[in-house]
This record gives sequence, C-alpha cells and structure tokens, in this order.
Amino acid sequence: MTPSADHFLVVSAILFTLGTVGVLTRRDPLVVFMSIELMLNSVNLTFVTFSHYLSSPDGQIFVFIIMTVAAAEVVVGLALIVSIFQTRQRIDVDELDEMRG
Amino acid sequence: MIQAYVPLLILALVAGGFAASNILITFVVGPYRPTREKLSPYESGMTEIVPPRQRFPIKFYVIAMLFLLFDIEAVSFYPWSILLRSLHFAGFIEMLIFVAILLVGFIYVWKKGALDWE
Amino acid sequence: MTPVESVVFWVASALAIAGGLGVVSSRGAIYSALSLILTLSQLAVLFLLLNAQFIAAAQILIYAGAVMVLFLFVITLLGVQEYEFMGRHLPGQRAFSMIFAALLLLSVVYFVGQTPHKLAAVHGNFNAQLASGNVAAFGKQLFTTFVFPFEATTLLLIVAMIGAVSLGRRQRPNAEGSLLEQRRDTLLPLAPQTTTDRADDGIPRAATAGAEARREE
Amino acid sequence: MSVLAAATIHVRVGASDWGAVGPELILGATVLVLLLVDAFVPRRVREVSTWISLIALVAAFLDVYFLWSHGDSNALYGQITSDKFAIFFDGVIIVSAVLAVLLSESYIVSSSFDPGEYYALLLASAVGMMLMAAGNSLMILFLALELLSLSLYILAGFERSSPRSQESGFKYFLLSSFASAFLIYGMALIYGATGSTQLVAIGHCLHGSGCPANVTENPLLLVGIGLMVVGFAFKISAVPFHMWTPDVYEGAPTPITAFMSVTTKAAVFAAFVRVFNFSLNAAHSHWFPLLWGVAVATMIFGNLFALAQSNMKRMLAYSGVAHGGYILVALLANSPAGATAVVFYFLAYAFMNIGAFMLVSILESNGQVGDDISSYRGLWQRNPFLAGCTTVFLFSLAGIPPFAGFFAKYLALAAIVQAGHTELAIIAVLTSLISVYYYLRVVVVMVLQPGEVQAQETRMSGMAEMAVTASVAGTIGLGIIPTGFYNLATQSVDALRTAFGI
Amino acid sequence: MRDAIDIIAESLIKSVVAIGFLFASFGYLTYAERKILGRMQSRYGPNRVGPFGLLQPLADGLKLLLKEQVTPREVKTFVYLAAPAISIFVALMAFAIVPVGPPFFLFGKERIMAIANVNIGLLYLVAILSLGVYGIVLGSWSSANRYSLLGGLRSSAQMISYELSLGLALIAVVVLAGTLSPMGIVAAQNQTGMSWFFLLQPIGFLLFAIGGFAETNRAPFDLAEAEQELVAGYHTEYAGMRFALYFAAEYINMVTISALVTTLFLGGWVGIGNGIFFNITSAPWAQLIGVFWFLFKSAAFLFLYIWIRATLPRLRYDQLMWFGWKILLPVAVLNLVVTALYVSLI
Repeated sequence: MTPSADHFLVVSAILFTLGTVGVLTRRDPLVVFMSIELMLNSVNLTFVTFSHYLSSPDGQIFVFIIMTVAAAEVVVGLALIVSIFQTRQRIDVDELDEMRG
Repeated sequence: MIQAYVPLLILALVAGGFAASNILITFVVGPYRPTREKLSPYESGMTEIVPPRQRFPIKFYVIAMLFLLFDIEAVSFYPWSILLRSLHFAGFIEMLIFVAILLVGFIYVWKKGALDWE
Repeated sequence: MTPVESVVFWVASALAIAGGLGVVSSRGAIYSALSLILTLSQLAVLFLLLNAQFIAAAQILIYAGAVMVLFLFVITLLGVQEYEFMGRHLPGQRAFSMIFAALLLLSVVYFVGQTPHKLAAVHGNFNAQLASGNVAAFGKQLFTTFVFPFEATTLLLIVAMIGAVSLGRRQRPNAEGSLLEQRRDTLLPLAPQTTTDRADDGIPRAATAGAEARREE
Repeated sequence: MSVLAAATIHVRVGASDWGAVGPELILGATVLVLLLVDAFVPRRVREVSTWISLIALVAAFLDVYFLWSHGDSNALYGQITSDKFAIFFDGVIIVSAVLAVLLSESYIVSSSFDPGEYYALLLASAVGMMLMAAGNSLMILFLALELLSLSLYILAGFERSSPRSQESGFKYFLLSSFASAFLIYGMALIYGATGSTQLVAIGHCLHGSGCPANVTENPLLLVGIGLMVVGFAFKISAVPFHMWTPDVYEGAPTPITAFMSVTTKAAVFAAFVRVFNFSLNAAHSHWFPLLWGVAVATMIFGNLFALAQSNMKRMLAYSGVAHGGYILVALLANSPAGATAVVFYFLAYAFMNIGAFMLVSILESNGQVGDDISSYRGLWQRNPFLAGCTTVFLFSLAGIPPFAGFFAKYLALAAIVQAGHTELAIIAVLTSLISVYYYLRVVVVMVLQPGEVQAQETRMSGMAEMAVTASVAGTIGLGIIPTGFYNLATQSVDALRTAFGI
Repeated sequence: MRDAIDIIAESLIKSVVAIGFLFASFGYLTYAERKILGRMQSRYGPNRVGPFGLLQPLADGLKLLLKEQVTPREVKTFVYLAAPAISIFVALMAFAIVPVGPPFFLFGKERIMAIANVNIGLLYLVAILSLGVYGIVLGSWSSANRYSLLGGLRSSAQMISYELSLGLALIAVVVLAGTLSPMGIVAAQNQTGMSWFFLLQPIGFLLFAIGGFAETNRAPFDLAEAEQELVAGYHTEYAGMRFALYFAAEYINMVTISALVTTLFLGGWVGIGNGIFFNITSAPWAQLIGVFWFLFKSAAFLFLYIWIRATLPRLRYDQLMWFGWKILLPVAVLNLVVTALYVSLI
C-alpha cells in the first residue's frame, strides 16, 4: 500500500497516544518526561507531513522551533530533577546529623 | 530526491550486519571458563573495596546541558552558512545578534563557574 | 511514492511505533530512553521520506545526539530512585488513562483518516524550492519570513542556561552565599564519609549492592 | 570562489519592525544586562539588579505608551503585531511585573539565590507573556508560551533549600509540558486544515478566502480546536486541568506566585481572545460547547474547592481558578463587548490579585508564617494599613462594589447576557456568592479576631509599601472611575476587529 | 528496475569495499602506530610475525577473536553487547559521504567515489558523529563498574565538549565554500589555483584538528583511558572481540577524521600544485592519482596523530575541559564570525 498523508498522520497519532499513555501511567519522572518528548516528536511528524502535502514552509520551521523549545525544556527539566535529588541528599544528611545529636 | 539515501540504507544494513555478526560470533568461538573472580567487576586487582563517598558528579550534567544549548546554535548555523552569500550583510547581522546573545549567556555561564572543573 | 519508499515507510513506522511502545512499557528508564532513541531515528527516516532533509538531520543532531545523551547522563548517574513526590496512582488511573488514550487515538484517527482530500487545499511552492536545494530552501525561510521566531529562540536558550547554572549549582560554603545559606552550610560542613550505598553518589545501586554482598560473603 | 550562484535574498526587516517589539526588546536586553551584572558585580551591590529591572520596566512602559498610538499590526513578516490589544496587555503585564519586583526586593534578601538570575527570569517570563499577547502566528504563540513557562518553572523551583518548592516546580513542569504537547498538536492540525500558521491568514481562510468550501467543517480543524482548548485550559488552570495550581502556588516563592497568578492567565487569555474570538471566529460553533463546559466546571469547582482551604496561598490559587472561569464567560460571549470585558478584567485582576498575595509575601519576609489563614489573627492591631488594604483586595476579588473587581465582573456578565447565554451569567453570579464567604472569612479573621498579646509588629519595606499602595489605588480607582480604562479596552478590541476584518 | 539494481549493486560493492578498507586500515594503523612509536622511542616495535612484523595485525585479530569472552556478573547483557556494536556501526557510517577521488564513468554512468552523495552533505556527517557517544555511555553504564562509568562519563563529556568546536570549524569552511557538499568543498578549494582551506582557514584547520583528536579520545586527550587512574576507561569490562570493536571504532574514527581533514582543508583528492603547474584532472589515470593523493594526505595526517601521541604529555581532565570550553570554543566562534564577516562583504 502506498503511503499517503493519512498514513503519516495516523502514525503520528499513534505515537502521540502512546506518549499520553506513558505520561498517565508511569511514575518515574524521567520516563514521564520521555513520554512527553515522544508526544512532541509525534507532533513534529504531523507538522512535517502537512508541510510536505501543503507545500508550505511553516510546518518545517515550526518543527525546528519545537526542537529548540524541547531542548531548552529538557535542560530545565533535567536540571530540576537533578536539583531535587541534590537537595534531598543534603536534607537526608541533615536528618542523619540530627539523629546523631 | 530520496534515492540519494538508498546507498546509505544499504551501507547501514551491511555495517549493521557486520557489527552484529562480530558480536554474535563471540558466543561461538573462544573458550568459556568462568570463575567467580573473572566474573566480578574489575577493581584493579583488589576485591572488597568500599568506595569512598563520592561527590555528586553534577559537573557532567552541566556540561551536557550546555552542550545541548550550544548544539542548537550550531545546528542553526548550517542553513545560514550556505546562504550567507545570498543574504549578504543582513545575514551576517542576523547571526551576529544570535551569537551575541548566546555569547552573553556563555560569559554568564563562565563567570558563574559552571565551566570550572574543580 | 516509489515501492522502495513505501517499504521504507512501513518499516520505519513499525519501528517507530515499536519504540514508542518500548518507551511506555519498559521496566527501566534506560530502556525507555533506548526505545525513544529508536523512535527518534525512525522519525528522521520518515522526515526524509517527506523530503524534510534538514529537519531529519537536525532531528538526529539535536534529539539523538544531544537531548538523549543528556537523558542518558542523568539516568546513568541517578541510578534507581524512589519518586515519592510523584504521588501514588489513584485507583483505576491506569484503566482510565488507557480508555482516555484509546478514545483520543480513535477520534484522531477517525477524523484524520476520513479526510484525505481536504489537505490539498493550499498550494505553496515550498516543495519546488526544497527540490532545488533542501537546506538552502529551509534557511531562506528561516532567515526571512521566520527571522523573528528564530531570533526569539535565543532568549529561550538563555533562560535554559540560567536554569542549568542556577539549579545545577553545587552548594558549598561560600563567602558570597547568602546569610541563610551560610548558616546551613556551617551546620553541615561536609557529607559524612560513612554512607556508602547510596545510589545518588553516581554509582548505580546494583554495583554497590554487589560490592556489599561480596563483603558479606 | 563560490560554487553557488548567489542570488540575493532580501531580508525585509526594518526599524519599524523592531519598533513593534520595542518593549520586548527592552526587557530582553535587560535580561542580558542582568546576567552580566550577576556575573561581574560583587554580590554586595547586587541590589542594583532590582533597580535595573525597575528602570527597564519603566522604560518598557514608556515604550508601550508610545506604541499605543504608533503600533504596527503587521511587523516582522506578519509574525508580530503591536496593535492596541497587544499593547494593552503589555501594559498590564509590565505593571504586574513592576509590582512583583517591588515585592521581591525584601524576599530576595532572605532567600538563597542571586538577584540577577531571579530578575532575569522574571523579565524573561514577562517577555514571553508580552510576545504571547503580540503573537500573530501560532508559532510565536507557542514559542512565547514556552518562554514564559520555562522561566516560571525555574522560578517556581528556585528555592533550593525547600524540597517542596522544587517538587512543585517539577510537577508544574511536567504537567505544563504535557499540556504544551496537546497545544501544539492542536496547532499542527489547525495548520493542516487551513494551510497557515498565521492567525490572520487562518481567520481569512475560515471565512472562505483561499480555502476550500466547508473548511470550518474539516474534522482536522475540529480535533485541532479540541486539543488546543485542552492545552490552553491547562495553562489557565481551568477545571479539570487545574490540579497543579494549588501545589505550585503554595511551593513557589510568593512574589512569583503573585506574578504568575495574574500574568500567565493574562498572556494566555490574550492569545485565547486573539485565536478563538477572532482567528477561529468562524468555527465558533466548534469551540463554544467545549469552552462552555470548561467555564461552568471552572466556576463551580474553583469556588467549591476554595471554600475548603485553610491556607491562604491555596485559597487564592482556587480563587484564581474561579476567576479564570469568569473570564472564560466573557470570552464565550464571542463579541467585542466580551473581549473588552476580558481586557478590562485583567487590568483589575492584576491589582487585586497581586495585592492579595502581598499580604502573604510581606508576612513571610517578616519571618512570620504567611500562608495559614489563622495566623492572620490580630493583623488589624499589628498593621492596620496592611490589613485594610488586604480587605480592599479581597472585597474586590469577591466582586463587591465599588472596587475594580465588581466592575470587571459586571462587564463580563453584561457581555454574556447580551450574547444570549443567561445560564452562564446565572452560574457566575451564584458561584460569586459562594466566593464571598471564603474571602470574607479571611477579613473576619484579620480584623475581628484578636491576636496574641505579645505579637511583634509587622513591618514592610519601602518598596513593598509602594507596591501595596499602588495596588490599592488601582483597585479602588478602577472601581470608582472605570470609564477611562474601559475606553482604552474598547479601543484595543477595536484594533483586533480591524486586523481580522470582523 | 535496471536503475534500482544498478544503484543497489553499486552501493553494495562500495559498502563492502569501504568496510574492508576501513578494517584493513585499522589493522595496519595499529601496526604503523606501534612501529612508529617504537622508532620514536628507540625500540623496534612488532617484528616477529611475518616480514617486518607485517602480519602482526592479522595475528592480533585472530588472538582477539579466539579470546575468552568474559561477561561480568552484573552487566546488563543486551546493552552491554549492543554498545560496542553501536560504536563500530557509527564509525563505519560516518565515512559514507567522504569522496576519496574524482567521479568516474563505468557502465555508462557517472559514479562518485563516495558511498553516497546526499543533499545535506556534511550535516549527515555531523549528525552521525554526534551519535558516537552512545557506544561509550551505554558500554560504561551496562558494565556496572564504577571505573567504567566514570571513564565513560569523562570520555563522553569530553567528546561533546569538543564536538562544538569541531562543528564550528566545519561551519567556517562551509561558509567559505558556500555548500554543504563535500565534493563541492573540494571543488571550491581547487577553483582558483590552490586555495586550499588550510591556507584560508588556518585557525579553522587547527581547531578541526584539535577537535578531531579529542573526538577520537586520542593523545593528548586520551585521559579517559588513562590506565593508571581509570583502569581502561569505559571498556574496562570488555574483552576479546567486543573490546576489539571499540578499539577498531577508535581507529576508524581516526581514519574518518583524517579523511575529513583532507577533504575540508587539504584540497581533497587534488594533488599539490594541480591547477597551477599542471592539470591532470583530465588524464585517463586521474582517478587513480586522485585516490593516491587522497590516501597520501590522509596518511600524513594519521602520522600526525601518532607523532603527537609520542610527543605530547597527556592533559589533566580539568585542563582538558578548560581548554575545550574556555579556549577552543571562543576561538572557534571568533573564527567563524570573522570568516562570515569577510564572506558577507564580498
């Protein structure tokens, strides 16, 4: 079967849904975060598909912007995660000290 | 247009097959005589080492994060670099603004000590 | 599309979806990450099929070459952790989200799938431009019509830099630290040297646990 | 030497283009200046960053004032517009930012982070918000939304000593990115249906120029709108996407909470009005039922949840949710009057809501527990001025005349009744009545219940005093003499109507 | 259909030849390295197996193949096995767009002396090179050994740090040439006499060379593999053929970097003085001479690799990061800005 715009859109919809499932069902924040990335990427596929079948540049540029945004988002998100564990480590130590009195 | 990528596809198949077979062949040839010591993680010949508590190796993240941010910059250079002759000075200015802003970020990152390794 | 392209499409889509499934269902974060890398690379292939060559390259460079590396760094260094703060799942959340997802998928597929002809409404000449030089055509748009969004992304990157530096900053007794911080730092000068089996010191729990076990033998 | 024939590509971006984003450029440049200050100036004299931020905000405000009559509705290849609508919101955002900076000054002293970074992020988020109001394409809207959210994620998780702050920052981050994904998926489908990301072009397309017939019936558009509503609803914390709000408001530094509670909503609603009331006006019948349900749920549940709170920040968070519902009602009128009501509402909301958070913030910087309502006992004795002002803010939030909140709500209700949806007006009035209870409860605790005898005095820094005074003046002023500002709001909406030809 | 078969057959042949060539050069590069290092340190180097020890690489390969595969207890088997395969795969893929000689005619069709000629050209290469870290990160993580992990982190942090300068140097070349195509860049360098880019872009050349050394984790940037400190870096827990794949990947990357330097800065397959004193592009044996020049230049650069290993002391890790971020990156940006200013004004 020769793929058409619909096929690409359906693939992207499936990936988007998988990402949603990941966000809603997983507890590991890193996996949740990766599921969000998966969703963003499926959107990228949608944009590129439209860009191709509409012969319009907006979609491709939008994808580039989304990539930049996603990168910035990843940096901040992972910085937050790391900082949470750093703080927790420090606070655990704090509690240990207290226990030793 | 996409035809140009067919050779890459074929190379990928060949190279992938090659790499995989190299890994798989290791199961076939060669002796296999495991002992407890052999299978333990390598510790410079010493066993039972309890490592001293290490610092949270935060530096590696910071480096990787900064790399990611500058990588974006680098990626947007590519379309610009081949168009510079057509964009003339306006193109140069466009990118100069882009670079100058990121340069401020770079100076900030530098001064904040994120690039210092101990 | 040529037959070759069709085959490539089906293979790449199947792999991408398999990767997506892997992200959602893998046991460890690292396997999710690997599955995501698979999906990302297959999406790059799909982008190629849609003649978005620059985007495909950027996809590999940014996502696979940088974003996922960062993810792997964090995953390998954090090791296995407990995430109490994410909260427990509500009863039935899994079932609910499955139903929700199924509905979402069905609606999107149903609506999208029934309108093949609606797309061809607007005709630009971007494909023709792409054919005469892919990266150049992309760049031409990026540096003229979309120059403002392009320049505006820098501010986003700057913000991310501030985030990386300010959140990732190591806390140490520092003459320049605020009063509050100084007080805290004098209270706990250094981490004690005795707690060894903590996963967040950068060593995967498995490795240290193994060492521990050997010591006991 | 070149192997390519170099055909010149003209970049048609001139001074007037950059002028259209003048306020944003001023603040964006200030972000960079603040970073350099943070990098090079020793920490002792880093109060300068407060002053730099204030000066920049004043300069941006002057530029806004200038642009009010010199806007360019089609700048930077039509990506940006500085029509009066955008400019009005710019003004609201700048005023809120000024209030937040004034409030932050005393907070920063007691916290562990560098003022330069803090203010840089605050201003960056303000730039994002302003761009969101000025964005004339889906792309800019998305970019701006991410810019503002990203800055706020960091600010919300900034208090490194408190795990709660960080965790709330991170939760906010995850949920918000989740919502962003929905939003851009919606944007992608709308792009597919209309072939453009430019709002004006989308509007024209839906009105039947350059697009196939029945484009408004295109299922892609339908799903796209649905997904966009989900994304936007998340960002304005409308029910049922509000779960993150109380946690984040509670965990974030209070000046930031005050700031984001108003401005995030303002920015998103500015985009909301532009996209739904104007660009997607022709698809009105698609989004109306969705938003109707969201608005009703938001008003009812926001107020009910607020009733149950004993923590001031959480109470204000839910009250903010509820107010989002009222503003949605104005939006649902889908008329110029409704849009005007949205615009005016935010002006009022900026003063009264930031004002209400000021109490918490000031108490916190006094080293007192600021967020439990019972701790406000006897505030009237300790600091009558602060207690009096807070009473004004809460009355205004409750919609009691003659304060700004009353007039704002009145405009919203008038618009929706005029549009023929009396049911929404009735729900809004009934839920407002509920809200009177929880606002007044705070006032009662503050004014009527006596505090401990030896309670220390509650002091305010000069800047905080200025902020409170300005807010109270705004709240009362807008309530008593709303006409001038109402006219400005009308003008701003007229600008939108011209731009979209509606 | 004929076309399809033609393309497939051509690519298949080229792929096999390229992989064979790369592996042969890996083998003999190790041999050459040991020989040259030996000479430089007044030793003989390998000289037992075959004449002048020429069969040494074969012997080594055989030995590695027949070694016992030690798979430590706590490794994550799948990732552990995949990691070296990823490394070698990436290394092999990177070479695909490097033209080793001028195009030639065969069976009625012009054929290029590279595996592929894609529109995005060097972008493909950069994208593939950026995947190189995976082999290292995954290998080090799956080994469940803290030396591996630390070594892997160090290697990968180093690689990504220098990748930036490498990329920026490459972009400066692209700015000069105005094209992303490697063949276009070779053409641009030989358009007017011998305007090779190491003359026009001396700083870029230096940046690229240094970045290339660091990318391949070679001396003086081989600290992550420092035996004394980190045992052997990320591949501590690998043995036999699996180790050999990492080893091969490193040397193949060296070859790729040398080939790139040749293409981007040293005029590609065009001989020294060509176009000025003589012009042999039209001669019937031009292709062979082209390949010869290409190999010669690459070999010269590879010699530099070995020479530097014998000469320069190893950098400390803090020095290495300091150098990469605080010296190389600013210089690379400056170099690019100046180049761009020049190009935008002409």
